[in-house]
Amino acid sequence: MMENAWLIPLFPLVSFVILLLFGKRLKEAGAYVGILMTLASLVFSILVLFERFSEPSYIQKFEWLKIGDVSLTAGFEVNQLNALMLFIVSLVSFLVHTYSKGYMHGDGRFPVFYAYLGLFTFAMLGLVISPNLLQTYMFWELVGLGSFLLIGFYFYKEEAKAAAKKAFIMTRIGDVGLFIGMILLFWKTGSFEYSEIFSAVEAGGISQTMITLTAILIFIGAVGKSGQFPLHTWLPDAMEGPTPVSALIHAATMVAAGVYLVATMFPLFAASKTALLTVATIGAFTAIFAASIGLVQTDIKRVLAYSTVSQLGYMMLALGSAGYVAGVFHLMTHAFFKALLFLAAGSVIHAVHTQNIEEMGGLWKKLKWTAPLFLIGTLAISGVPLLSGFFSKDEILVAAWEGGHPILFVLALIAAFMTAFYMFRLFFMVFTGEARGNQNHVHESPGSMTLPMLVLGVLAIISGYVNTPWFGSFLGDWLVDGNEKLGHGHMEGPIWIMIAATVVSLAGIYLAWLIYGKRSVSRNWLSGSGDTLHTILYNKYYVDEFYQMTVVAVTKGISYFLRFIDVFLVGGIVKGVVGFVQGLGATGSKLQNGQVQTYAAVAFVGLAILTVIFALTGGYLQ
Amino acid sequence: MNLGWALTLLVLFPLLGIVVLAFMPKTAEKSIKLVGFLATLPSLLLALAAYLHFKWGKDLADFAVTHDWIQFRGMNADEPYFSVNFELGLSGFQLILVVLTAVVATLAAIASKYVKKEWKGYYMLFLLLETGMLGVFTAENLILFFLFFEITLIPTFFLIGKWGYFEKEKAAYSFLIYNGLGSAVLLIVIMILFAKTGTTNIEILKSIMADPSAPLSGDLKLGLFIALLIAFGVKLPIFPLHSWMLKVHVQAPPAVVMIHSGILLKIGAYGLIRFGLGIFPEQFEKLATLLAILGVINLLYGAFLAFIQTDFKMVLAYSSISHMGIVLIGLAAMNEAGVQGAIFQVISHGLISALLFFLVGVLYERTDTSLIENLGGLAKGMPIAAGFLLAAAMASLGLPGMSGFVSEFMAFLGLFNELPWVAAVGTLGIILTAAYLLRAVLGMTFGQAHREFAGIMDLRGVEFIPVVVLTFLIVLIGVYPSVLSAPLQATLETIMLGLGG
Amino acid sequence: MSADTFQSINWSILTPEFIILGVIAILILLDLFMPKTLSRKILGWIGIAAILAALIFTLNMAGGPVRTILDNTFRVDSFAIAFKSLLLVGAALVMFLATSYETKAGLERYEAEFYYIFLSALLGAMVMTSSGDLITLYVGLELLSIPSYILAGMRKFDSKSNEAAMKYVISGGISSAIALFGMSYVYGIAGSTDLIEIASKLSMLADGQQAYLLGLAFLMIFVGLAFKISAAPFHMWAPDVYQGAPTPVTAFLSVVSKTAGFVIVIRVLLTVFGAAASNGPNSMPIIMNMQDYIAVIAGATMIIGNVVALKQSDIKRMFAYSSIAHAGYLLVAVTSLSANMFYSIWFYLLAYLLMNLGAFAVIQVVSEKSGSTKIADFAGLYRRSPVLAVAMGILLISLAGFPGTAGFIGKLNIFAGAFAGDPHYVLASVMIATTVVSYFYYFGVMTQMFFRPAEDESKFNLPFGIIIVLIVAVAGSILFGLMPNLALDFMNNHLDILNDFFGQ
Amino acid sequence: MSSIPASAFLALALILFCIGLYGALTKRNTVIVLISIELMLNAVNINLVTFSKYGAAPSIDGQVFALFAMAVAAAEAAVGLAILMALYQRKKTVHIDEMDEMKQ
Repeated sequence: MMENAWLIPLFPLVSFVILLLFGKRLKEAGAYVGILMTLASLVFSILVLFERFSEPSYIQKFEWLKIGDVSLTAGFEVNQLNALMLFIVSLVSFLVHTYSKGYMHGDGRFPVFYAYLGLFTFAMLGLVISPNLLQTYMFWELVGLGSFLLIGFYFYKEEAKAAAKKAFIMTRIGDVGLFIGMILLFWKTGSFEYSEIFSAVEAGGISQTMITLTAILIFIGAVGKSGQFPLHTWLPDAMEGPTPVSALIHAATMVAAGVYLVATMFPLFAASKTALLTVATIGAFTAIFAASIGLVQTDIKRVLAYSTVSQLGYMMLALGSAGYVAGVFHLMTHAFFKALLFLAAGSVIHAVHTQNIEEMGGLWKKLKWTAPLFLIGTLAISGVPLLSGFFSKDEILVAAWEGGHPILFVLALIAAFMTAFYMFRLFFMVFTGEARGNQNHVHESPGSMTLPMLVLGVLAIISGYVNTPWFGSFLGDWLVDGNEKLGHGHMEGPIWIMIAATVVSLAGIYLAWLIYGKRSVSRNWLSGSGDTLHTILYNKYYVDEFYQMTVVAVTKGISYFLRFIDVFLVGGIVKGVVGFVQGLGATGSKLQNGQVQTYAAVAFVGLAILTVIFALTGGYLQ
Repeated sequence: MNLGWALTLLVLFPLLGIVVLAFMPKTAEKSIKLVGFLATLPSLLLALAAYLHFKWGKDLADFAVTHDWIQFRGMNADEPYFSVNFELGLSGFQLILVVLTAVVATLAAIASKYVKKEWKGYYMLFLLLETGMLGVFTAENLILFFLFFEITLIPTFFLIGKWGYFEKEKAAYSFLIYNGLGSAVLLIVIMILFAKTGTTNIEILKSIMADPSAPLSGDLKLGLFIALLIAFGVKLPIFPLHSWMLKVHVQAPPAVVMIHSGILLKIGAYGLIRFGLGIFPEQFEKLATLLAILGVINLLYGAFLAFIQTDFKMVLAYSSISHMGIVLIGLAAMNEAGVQGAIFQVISHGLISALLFFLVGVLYERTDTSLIENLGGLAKGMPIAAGFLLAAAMASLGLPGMSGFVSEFMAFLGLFNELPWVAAVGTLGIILTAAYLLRAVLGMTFGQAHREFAGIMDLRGVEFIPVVVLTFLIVLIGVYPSVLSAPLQATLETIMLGLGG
Repeated sequence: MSADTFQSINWSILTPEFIILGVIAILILLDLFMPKTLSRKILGWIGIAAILAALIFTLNMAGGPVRTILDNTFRVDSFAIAFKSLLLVGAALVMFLATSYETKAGLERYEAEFYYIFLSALLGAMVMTSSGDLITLYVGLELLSIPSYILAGMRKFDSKSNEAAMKYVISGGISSAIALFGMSYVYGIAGSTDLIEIASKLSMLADGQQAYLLGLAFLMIFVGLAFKISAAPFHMWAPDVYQGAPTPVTAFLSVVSKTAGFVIVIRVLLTVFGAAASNGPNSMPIIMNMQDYIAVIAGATMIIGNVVALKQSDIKRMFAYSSIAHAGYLLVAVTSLSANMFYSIWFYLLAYLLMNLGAFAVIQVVSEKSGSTKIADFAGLYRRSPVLAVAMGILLISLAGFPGTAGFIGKLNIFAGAFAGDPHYVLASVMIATTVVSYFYYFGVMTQMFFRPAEDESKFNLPFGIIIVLIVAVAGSILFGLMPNLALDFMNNHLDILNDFFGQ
Repeated sequence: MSSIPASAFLALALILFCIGLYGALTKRNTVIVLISIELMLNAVNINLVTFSKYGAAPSIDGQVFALFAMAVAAAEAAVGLAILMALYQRKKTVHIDEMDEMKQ
């Protein structure tokens, strides 16, 4: 089966092509093409995953491009991480395809949406089976394209246009880091193949500085894709896309690609302490940074988006603390519960036609399926014991502690508290209390939307059990099998960590309940709207404004300066030369005054000058 | 097997079209356009046949053709005559350029359907231009190269000056004078080489130059190379010799810009590679750092300026400058990756800019504007055109899976090995490219519609041919770059041999 | 001179000159006795026939040995044949132009006069090519000049024409005096007027003082002759005279007269100064030392011609400056003094002859129609007469020196010479830079013809003579541009000019 | 006879030539200009005849040359005057500085 893994990405590609060519004729029936094709991918992925449990990794490649004597290859590889990712991606993609059939119903560009989804899924699946850095990079960019297209799906909205543009450019900044890192690695190791890079790193042929440099450059790529600080600003804006897209791309799969990349390149990172520390620090900082913003946002999707950024920071923290398994584990659980949350949020939006949580409230009764599923997701992400998020978060905290980063550990803990708080704030505001907006036409979503949520809900609960302190660390052991450098399958940590995690998450929930559920505490007790802290958080620490004032302004400034040069200097020189020639012509023309005696005089003067020169130089110009 | 006749025919076939057109009544618009289009086909078919010939493992040397042409009297009384032969030939590099030329020319002939007046003159000049371009890429000696090079100048002047937009005459003059200066410098180089060595055959010159006992001093060679750099720098164009091409891009009719941006600019790159790298490898090496810096300047300068343009054509014009910077970057690397990247960029940009300008033509035809703000929200009215526009922009900004990426990647790959810091600065261009292209393209296609697009047709009929063919080729090269790299192997090996390693 | 000596002289080598001379006499007589009402066109055709006959006889002599008569005052060598053929071809084409010239200023009354005065000028030019003596050279020169003065003033009732003639006479007189003054020193030092003898005497010159004097003489001769080829600093008459003279005469001045000018420049400079020792017997010839002076003049000529041409609004004045510029290009070939110099000059003159006469044919047609010689009169020519416009376009392209035309091959030849041996980088660069400048004004005419709308849409009737000239000019420009060896081989195979000068 | 050195004749010729040139370049009357040109040519003739007698290699050629020069000069003057006549009929002036209809 594994030798046919290359088919997995091809199915969605076929869907993309079919829908692009025949979308107009298929109309909404196009959804079936997409669903069927992703189902095929899912089935293949599951088969590959199960085969990989028992068989060794499989890699196959062929020559793609020859540069002199070096031949660059393309191909595919199935190892533990790839197989797992294949499964996650194709599963979430399949579910989102299904879900979208209901959600996008009635949209005029329905087939286009499915086509884009197909393209994205193709790219994402291609990314995870790439056997080398170059191919990874190529698909890396393609997923960016898919994301860009889907964010800008409502192209006629100015916000969507701006968001799409921003997403593309911000991630591209990161991509350039990856690009440079990749090329530097190539010249140091002579290959783009992961295996060869790692063996070269291991062999010690590369200086420590170069390892750190390349690792950090590659990490910059991950920062861009995974919305880590300081390149995080595009991700919340990306919520302008249709909600299923947010679930698929900006929660479960693409944004996790950064984590996946660091995980894939882990042996390189592991070789440099500095690089690891950088990853961990950025991750932890992002986790708390984004979480704090999430506390005050009022757009349901934006809260989720900041939560995503924060959770991705968690994963980075895990990887940076050498918690390979923890990172990947959280990636998986997060994919499920965050996709669930988004789909549920989409269902809510579908029902009430607004994204502002201030206008919601009291939906628990009206959305019989959505509300409980949303609660499951909220519990999972908050790290309430026995749900998936609890286990994976615990792993991360252990990794951070064991990795010797007490400060980062504390940060992570605070972030966990905040997460629980803002998620339940969201939950309470949306589903409990009085209806604050017009809810006349609210109705539960159709089955095609609730069923995928159901599947994810189940997974959000159970997926944590593949790697627990109690029932064995199956996932971890499998992931690191055959490669000790990735660390242990499960980290033994002090039990108080688990207790602490539970306590902070419950505390967060309790506080949220006090404020938004029971309303016994004023919403403004710490910092109300209009207060400095609130304003800063609400405006996301003014990072966007800061960029606008610095990077964008500088770029524009340089542009206008160069235009000045272009017009006045380059153009001026040209005008000067032309003017000089013209002036010469005018002078010559003026000399032609019609007086024949002048003409002869000129000739005579010419002769005289030549003669004088001849006389002075003793005869010859030498 | 000697196929020299085929190559000669390939180059001269468009002239046959001119003859046919000469006998047609000048009011027969439809049939003139048809004949103009058909006349480009034989060359295209022959070019494709030549590619297949190579694909099937046969020798490209089969296409070489040599005839006696001009015998000059020797410079000194006792010297024999100097011969300039009519020599055409194909190497892998030339082959792909010929194919590119034939393809773009045929597509531009289709795009010429928007020409509103004096079709007869237009197509005659157009076909003359095609012969010139095909000749440039197949000429095996410098004089013949120069002949064809200048032949491209005159029809282009008229095509711009007569069928262009508002400031067409100014643009035509700008084109003529800059390129005239460029070719003048080139002529000096050619004639000095000719006078010193008695030959203009490129291959022979290469071997003469490689010979240390050649009758040229190092300083002279360096001077000649710098002159060559200026000559082709005008064409490419290299900052600060670029201002003419902005005017041309904006003022010329779209079909001509397709040719101009797609092929004529590439003559500069071709010349730098074939003559600069080929004949003056040592001098090239000496100036490699300078070239790399120039390349980065081009790349960033074009990108920054493209960022603030209001006219989409200007964006594309500066983008061409920027992209030609990548050619320089690749060449300056002077290793396999870099040079191959540069050549890829030549082809890739040829296809992409042809596509973009065709779309510009389509838009202009329907909306009478190419100002970004006037076109906002175009995707609503013309979704297919907008889609292709976006695809072309993506190709241009180097999205993997399309040709732009492969070339950009290889060029940078090459330079990072030689001058990592310069290359690192250059990568800034990758970001800027994305920024200005998205700004422009999204500004045109996305967002609120600023105008009624009712009654405006989307792409239709034959308009699909150029768009689809070009997109296909762009994707083909992006996905399967071996279609280009295979014919290039031999060329690259020769160049690397010349560089001594 | 006894009858025997008279008969022993090989008069046959004078056949072409005799034909022209005879026809001049016949034309004068015919004009005298023909009824006044009869058109004089027929006389023009007779003239053309005579020129063609002379051409055939001249070409027939190609390939033979050097023949001289009358004490070497008249010689038929390869040089003479080569340039005489050029003159005859040019003259024939000018005659075609003249037969089609119908001006309102009333030339018809003097039409016959025009033909035989023109032929006299031609005769002078022919004599110049064959002279082996300073005296014949001078007489030939003046035989060319004096009828030219009259031709320029042919339109007797046109004040511009008169003024042109007057300016021409005065400039011409001063220039020939200067040149003659220089020649007199040459005679003084060498003691002979026979060029060959001068050469052999001067090559043994031992006195540095005399060499110095010869240098001065060189400058005087060169500047004096610069008048004939309209090179700086004696170029300023050209625009005024070209503008005022009737168009066929302008064509004649710019082509035939200039060719003759180069003939004499080359003859005198190369024979005399190419042999004269600069510093003791068998040392470097003076001309090698004077190369830089020629270069300066060549450079100045090219710059002035091309740059001032930019500012012209009158097509004939513009062509005057263009013709100055072309003289500059030709002087580059003279400067280089390379072995291919004769070939390049000859070929360039051939190309120049074709393209310039063709252009003047178009100018004549257009200006006759519009009654003025403004460049703006060419506006919309493409609409009015595509054939004329395209022909003019090709000729302009040739003048600008684009490949595929004879003008390019001509420049190529000159370049090759300039870079051979001791290379003249600066001069060649000036040449090429000014060539680019010339694009401005040549393409300015193109702009008018092809881009601008016409003010009056009337069509043209092309007279037979014009058609002939255009066909010859356009076909020749392209043919010699693509296959220059058609002409070069004629030189290579039949004529060995080098031998004429350096063979002894 | 030989008491006068050759250089004196040459100097005379040179002076004459310069006078002629000066006249040709400065006089307003066209007739005087034409006469000045004749002066220049006569200066040449003096040179030629001097060289013919006292030159480095005296020969008769110089005198022959002078004769030709005189004849030609006469013809030239005749043509010049004829043209001047025609011009005078048009413009009613012989001032050379008024002949500037064509310029620039």
